[in-house]
Amino acid sequence: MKARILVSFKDSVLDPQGQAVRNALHTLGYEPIRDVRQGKVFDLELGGISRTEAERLLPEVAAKVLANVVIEKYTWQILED
Amino acid sequence: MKARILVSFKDSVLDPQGQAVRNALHTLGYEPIRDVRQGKVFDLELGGISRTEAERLLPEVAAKVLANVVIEKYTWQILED
Amino acid sequence: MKFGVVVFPGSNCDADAYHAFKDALGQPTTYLWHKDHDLRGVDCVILPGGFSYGDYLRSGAIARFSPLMREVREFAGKGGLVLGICNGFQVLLELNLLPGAMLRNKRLKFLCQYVTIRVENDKTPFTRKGTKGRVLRIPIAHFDGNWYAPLETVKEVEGNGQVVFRYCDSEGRLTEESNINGSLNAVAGLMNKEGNVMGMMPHPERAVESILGSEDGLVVLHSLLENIS
Amino acid sequence: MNTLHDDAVLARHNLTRGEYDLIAKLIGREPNLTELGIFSAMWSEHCSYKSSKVFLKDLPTKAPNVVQGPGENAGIIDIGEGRVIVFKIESHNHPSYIEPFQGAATGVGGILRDIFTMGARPVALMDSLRFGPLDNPKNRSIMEGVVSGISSYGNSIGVPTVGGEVYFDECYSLNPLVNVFCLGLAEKDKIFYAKTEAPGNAILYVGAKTGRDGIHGASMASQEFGEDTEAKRPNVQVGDPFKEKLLVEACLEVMERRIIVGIQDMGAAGLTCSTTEMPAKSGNGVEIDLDLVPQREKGMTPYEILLSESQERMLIAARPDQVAAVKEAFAKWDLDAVEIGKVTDGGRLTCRFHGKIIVDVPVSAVVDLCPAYNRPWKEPEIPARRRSGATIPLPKDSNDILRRLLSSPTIANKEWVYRQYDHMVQTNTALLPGAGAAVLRIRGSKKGLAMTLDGNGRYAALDPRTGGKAAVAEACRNLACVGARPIGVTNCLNFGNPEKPEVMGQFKAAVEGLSQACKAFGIAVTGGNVSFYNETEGIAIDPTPVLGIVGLLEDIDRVVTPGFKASGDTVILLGENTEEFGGSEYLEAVGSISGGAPPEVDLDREIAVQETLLEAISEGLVRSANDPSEGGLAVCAAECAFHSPGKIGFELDFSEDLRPDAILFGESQSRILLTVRPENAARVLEIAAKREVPAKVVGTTGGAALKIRVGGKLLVDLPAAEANRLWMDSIPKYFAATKSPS
Ligand SMILES: Nc1ncnc2c1ncn2[C@@H]1O[C@H](COP(=O)(O)OP(=O)(O)O)[C@@H](O)[C@H]1O
Ligand SMILES: [Mg+2]
Repeated sequence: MKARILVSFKDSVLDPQGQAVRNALHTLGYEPIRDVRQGKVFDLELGGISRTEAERLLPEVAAKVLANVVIEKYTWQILED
Repeated sequence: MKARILVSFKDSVLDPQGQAVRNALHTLGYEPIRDVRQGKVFDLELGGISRTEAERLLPEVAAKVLANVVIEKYTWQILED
Repeated sequence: MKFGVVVFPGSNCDADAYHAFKDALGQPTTYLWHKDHDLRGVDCVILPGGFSYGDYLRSGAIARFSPLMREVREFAGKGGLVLGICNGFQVLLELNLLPGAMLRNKRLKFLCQYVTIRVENDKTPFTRKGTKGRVLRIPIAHFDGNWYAPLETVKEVEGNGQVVFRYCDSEGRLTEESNINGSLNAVAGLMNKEGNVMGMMPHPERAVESILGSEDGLVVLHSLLENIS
Repeated sequence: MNTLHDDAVLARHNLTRGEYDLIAKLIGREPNLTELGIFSAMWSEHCSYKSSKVFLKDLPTKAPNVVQGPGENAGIIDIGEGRVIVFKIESHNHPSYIEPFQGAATGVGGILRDIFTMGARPVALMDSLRFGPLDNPKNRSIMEGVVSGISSYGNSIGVPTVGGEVYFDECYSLNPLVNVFCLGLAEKDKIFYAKTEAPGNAILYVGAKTGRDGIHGASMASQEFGEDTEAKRPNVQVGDPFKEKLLVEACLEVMERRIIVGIQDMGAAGLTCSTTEMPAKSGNGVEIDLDLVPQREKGMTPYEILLSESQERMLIAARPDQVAAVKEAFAKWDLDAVEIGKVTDGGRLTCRFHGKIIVDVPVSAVVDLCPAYNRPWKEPEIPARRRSGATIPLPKDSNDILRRLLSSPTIANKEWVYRQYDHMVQTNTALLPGAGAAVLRIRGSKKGLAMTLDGNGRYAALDPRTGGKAAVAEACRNLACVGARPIGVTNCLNFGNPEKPEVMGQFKAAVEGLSQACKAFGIAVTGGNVSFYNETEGIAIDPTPVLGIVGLLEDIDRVVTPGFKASGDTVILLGENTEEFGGSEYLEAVGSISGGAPPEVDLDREIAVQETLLEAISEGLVRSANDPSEGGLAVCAAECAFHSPGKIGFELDFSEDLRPDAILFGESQSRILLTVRPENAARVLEIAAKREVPAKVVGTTGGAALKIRVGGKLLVDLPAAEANRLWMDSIPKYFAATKSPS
C-alpha cells in the first residue's frame, strides 16, 4: 500500500523558507507566483496491514513523529492499495 | 489559483532522510511502514495568469528552480482555480 | 558533583562537553549511552550539541525517542538537573520538557560565531554565579535556533521568568540585529517552570578556556557546581 | 587479434586499443565486460595518474619527519610527543558543477574517509573554492550550493572547517573548483594501512548499502543494461553525513581495539578499488561473493556493484577470530558489517555472482601495471618580466582604487562563507577563520598546529612555474604570520585537458615551481590530487595549483594574529617593494588586461624574511603580522585595522622612488607587515639586518583612518569604519536578494 503524508507550517507560523523561494522566483521574473509555502512530503510504503488499520496508523505517525504539532500541521492520504 | 509542486529524489538516489525516518519508525514499533521517501512540497499561490499559462509555468519553475533534475524528480498539480 | 553527557548517534559536542565538565570544571563526568536505561547516578544530565540522527526529520526529533529519554524524563520530573545545549535544547523541546519549538534561523543560514547574551534570571541553578544583566560572550553554531511558541505560551514563559538568556549586543541592549536567529523575544536560553531543566543555543562548553577566546561559559558550569546536594 | 569489444565499447570505457591489448596480455585472455569496467576505472586518469606520474616524480617526498609519503590514502607527518598528523586534499570539481550542494558535500565526505581510514580522528577541514564572478546569478547559486553543501556535511559530522580560500574569475564560471582538505590526529603507533596481511583473513563490507550511484559516466557500457538503466544511474551521489559520523566512530573504535588488520575506504571506483588495492599491497588476492554485498536497489549487475561509487562505505580485513567482535562493534553504531569474502594467495581478484565466477584478474595488473604516459608538452610562453614602467596611467584617486579593491569579492571578507561552517566544534580552534592561517591547539601539548590553503590561478596562468612557487611561498608566509614553521605539504593540481601539449606544459612547469619551492623550504609533499580535464566547451580554467601546507607552533601561547593590538604601535615592513603589476588585483580593478608576468619569487629572500619574522615572534616581540598578497600593501594594512578591536587606523609613510601605485597595490612577494611596541622596533630591525632582510619602520598604528603617504603626499585617507564596511558587505550584498525578510 502506498500512502502520503504532507507536513507544513501552521498558517500562523512564518515560513521564511517559502518566502525565500518566492523572492528567488520573483528575481527570476516569475511574478505570477504570489506566495509560496514550503513543507515536507513523506511517501510511505506500507505492508501487512489492512486499509482500516492504515487509516488509524497514518494520522498517528504523522502527529507523533512526522510533525511537531506546536508549529506544524499535516494531511495524509492513501494513494494506492 | 492554488498549485502544488512535489520534489523528491529520483528512486535510485539515496534518501538519507527517508531512511532515518523509516528506521526511527521501526524502532518505535511501526513495522508496517516498509519504506519512507522524504521530499519537499511547495504550495503556490498564483495570480494574474490563466490556467493554461499556469500549466506551462509550473513544470518550468519545478524543473528550473525547485528541483535539480540531475538527482530529483517532480510532479505538479493545480489544486484550485 | 557527577555529570553525565548523553551520547546519541550523531551527537558531536559530546566530547567537548565531557572535556569541559571533566577537565575545565574538574568534576567526575561520564558518558551516558542513548540505548541504555541507566543514568549512572549522575547529579546533572547534559544533552550535548550536534546532529542527533542527522537532524534529518527535524532537529532533535528522532533523539527524543531514544531509550534513555525515559529515564531522563523521570529524572527531570523528580527535580534532577538537565542542561540541553544546542541540539540538546532542541531535543528538550521535542520531548516537551521545555515549551515551544525551533524554526530555521531567520536568514536561513547555519551560523557559527560568537554572540553576546544577557543573563535574564540569576536565580536559577544554571546562572546563580552570574548577575542579572551580565553580558556573556559565547559561541553559537546552529541552523535551527529561532525559538518560537504560540503567544499564550510566550506570555506564560515570560511571566514565570523562564527566560534565562537573551541575545543582546555587546552593551546588553536588545536589538533587531543582535537577535541573530530571529528568536521570539530574543530567547537564547529557557528553563522549565520548576527551574531544573534548561536549554540554551549558545555553547558554554566552547567558552571555558582562554586559549579558545572566552571563559564566559564557566558562569553556567560554576553555577551548576553550587547545586551539590 | 583482440576482438571481443569493439571501438565504441572501448571509447565508452576511455581505453585505447593499445591499453586494451595490454590488458588482454596481462590477464592472458580478453576481459569480459565487467573486467573491462574494472580496468577502465582503475586505469582512468583519476585513479592511475597516468598522465601526471612522470612529472610528479620530481616532488620532494622525503624529510626526517615524514612517516608516510604519497601512495597511501593520505600523508603522515610526525609532530613529536608520539603523535602524527594525517592530511590530504581532494578535488570535487565536476560533481560540484552538476549538483553544487551534493557535489561539494560528498567531496567533504570523501576526504574525511581518506583520513580516518588511516586511524586518525579528523580534527580539521579546509576548502579552497573558485567561482565565476558573482554578478552572474548562476555563479551565485553554485557558490551558495557549494558552501551549504560543505557546511552541511562538515557541521553534521562535527569536524570544524577552520579555513580556506575563495577566488572569483571568469574562467571558473563553467568550471568551478572545489578542493577540500582534511587533517587528522593519531598516535604514532596506531596508524592503520590498507592491507590484507595474510590469506584466510576475512573481508568485511561496512557502511551504507550499494546503489547505482556515480558509476563513471564515460566508462559506461550500456549493452549489458536494460533500456532504462541510464536514467536510473545518477552520476552525482547524495551524501549521508549522519551515516559517516557513525562510520567514523565505529571504525576508530575497531582500530583502537586493534580487532582488524587493514581498512580502506571505498572512494573512486568503489569496491573495485578497495578489493584490488588492499591485497595488492600485501601480495595477496581476494575472493568475494557479489551476492553478499549489501544492495540498495534490486537487480544490480556485477558491473554496477563493482563500480558503484555509493558513499559512506569501507572495506575491512580482519582475522577470522576477530570477525565477531568487529560485527558487534559496528552493530553498536547501528551499522552492518557483512563478510563478503576472504583473502587468498595467488594475487587474484575473483568475484562470484549467482554462483558463477565472473571476474578473475591479477590485482597487480589492475593496480600497478597501468601504462604511464609521457604526454607531449609545450613550454609555456612567459610574458616578459617587467620590473618597472607599467604602461597604465597613474591612478587619479588612490582612495577610490582602495575602495574598489576592498570590495572586490576575491579580496573582501569571507565571513559570509565561514560563518556557515562550524569552525569551533571539537574545541581546539585557537585561531578562528579570518587570519591567514588557522591554528589548532593540541590537547596535552604546548604546541599548536597551523594550516592554510593557497594558490593563485592568475599567476599560474601567466607563468606556471612562478605560480607554483608563489603558492608555496605564500602558504608558508601565512604560516609564519601566525608564528608557525611549515612541516608538510599536500597539493591539489587543477588543470585542463592533459592531452593538449599547452596544458601538459603548464602542468610540468607548475610542478617544477612548487617542487623547487618545497625543496628550498625543506618540506616534503606527502600527497595530493591531480584534477585534469577542467574544461568546458574547449575552454580550460587557469592552471590552478592549490597548496595545503601544515605548520607547527612550538608554543601556542605565542600565536600571532593579523589585527593591530593597540594605538601607538610601530609598523615595520619586512621585504622590499618593487614595481611589479602582472597578474595583480590592481590591474584587474582598473580594468586593464591582467597581462604581464606575475611577481617574481626569490626563494632565498622569502625564507630569510620568514625566518626573521619567526625569530622576532619567538622573542615575543611581534604584536601582529600580515602579509601583502592580493591587493598589495594598502589592502594588507587595512586588514590589520579591520581585525583589530575598535578598528584601529594607521599612518604609513613611504618615500621610495617607485610608482606610488606599485607601493600601494603592487603584489611583490616576500613582504610582511608587522607591528611591535615602539621600544622593540630596533630589535626587529637588528634581526632583519642579521639575515640581510630589508626592513624599515613605515609608520604607526592609531587614529580612526587608514592613511598612507607616498613621497610626502597623502594618497590614501579613508575612515577605517567606512573601508571596513565595504570589505565586510561586498559578498553578502550579492546574496541579499535571496534573503528572507526578517
Ligand atoms: N572557503 C573558505 N572557507 C573557510 N574559510 C575561508 C574560506 N575562504 C576564506 N576563508 C578565511 O578567510 C580568511 C582570509 O582568507 P584569504 O584572504 O585567502 O587569506 P590570505 O590572503 O591571508 O591567504 C582566512 O582566515 C581564511 O581561512
Ligand atoms: Mg590567500
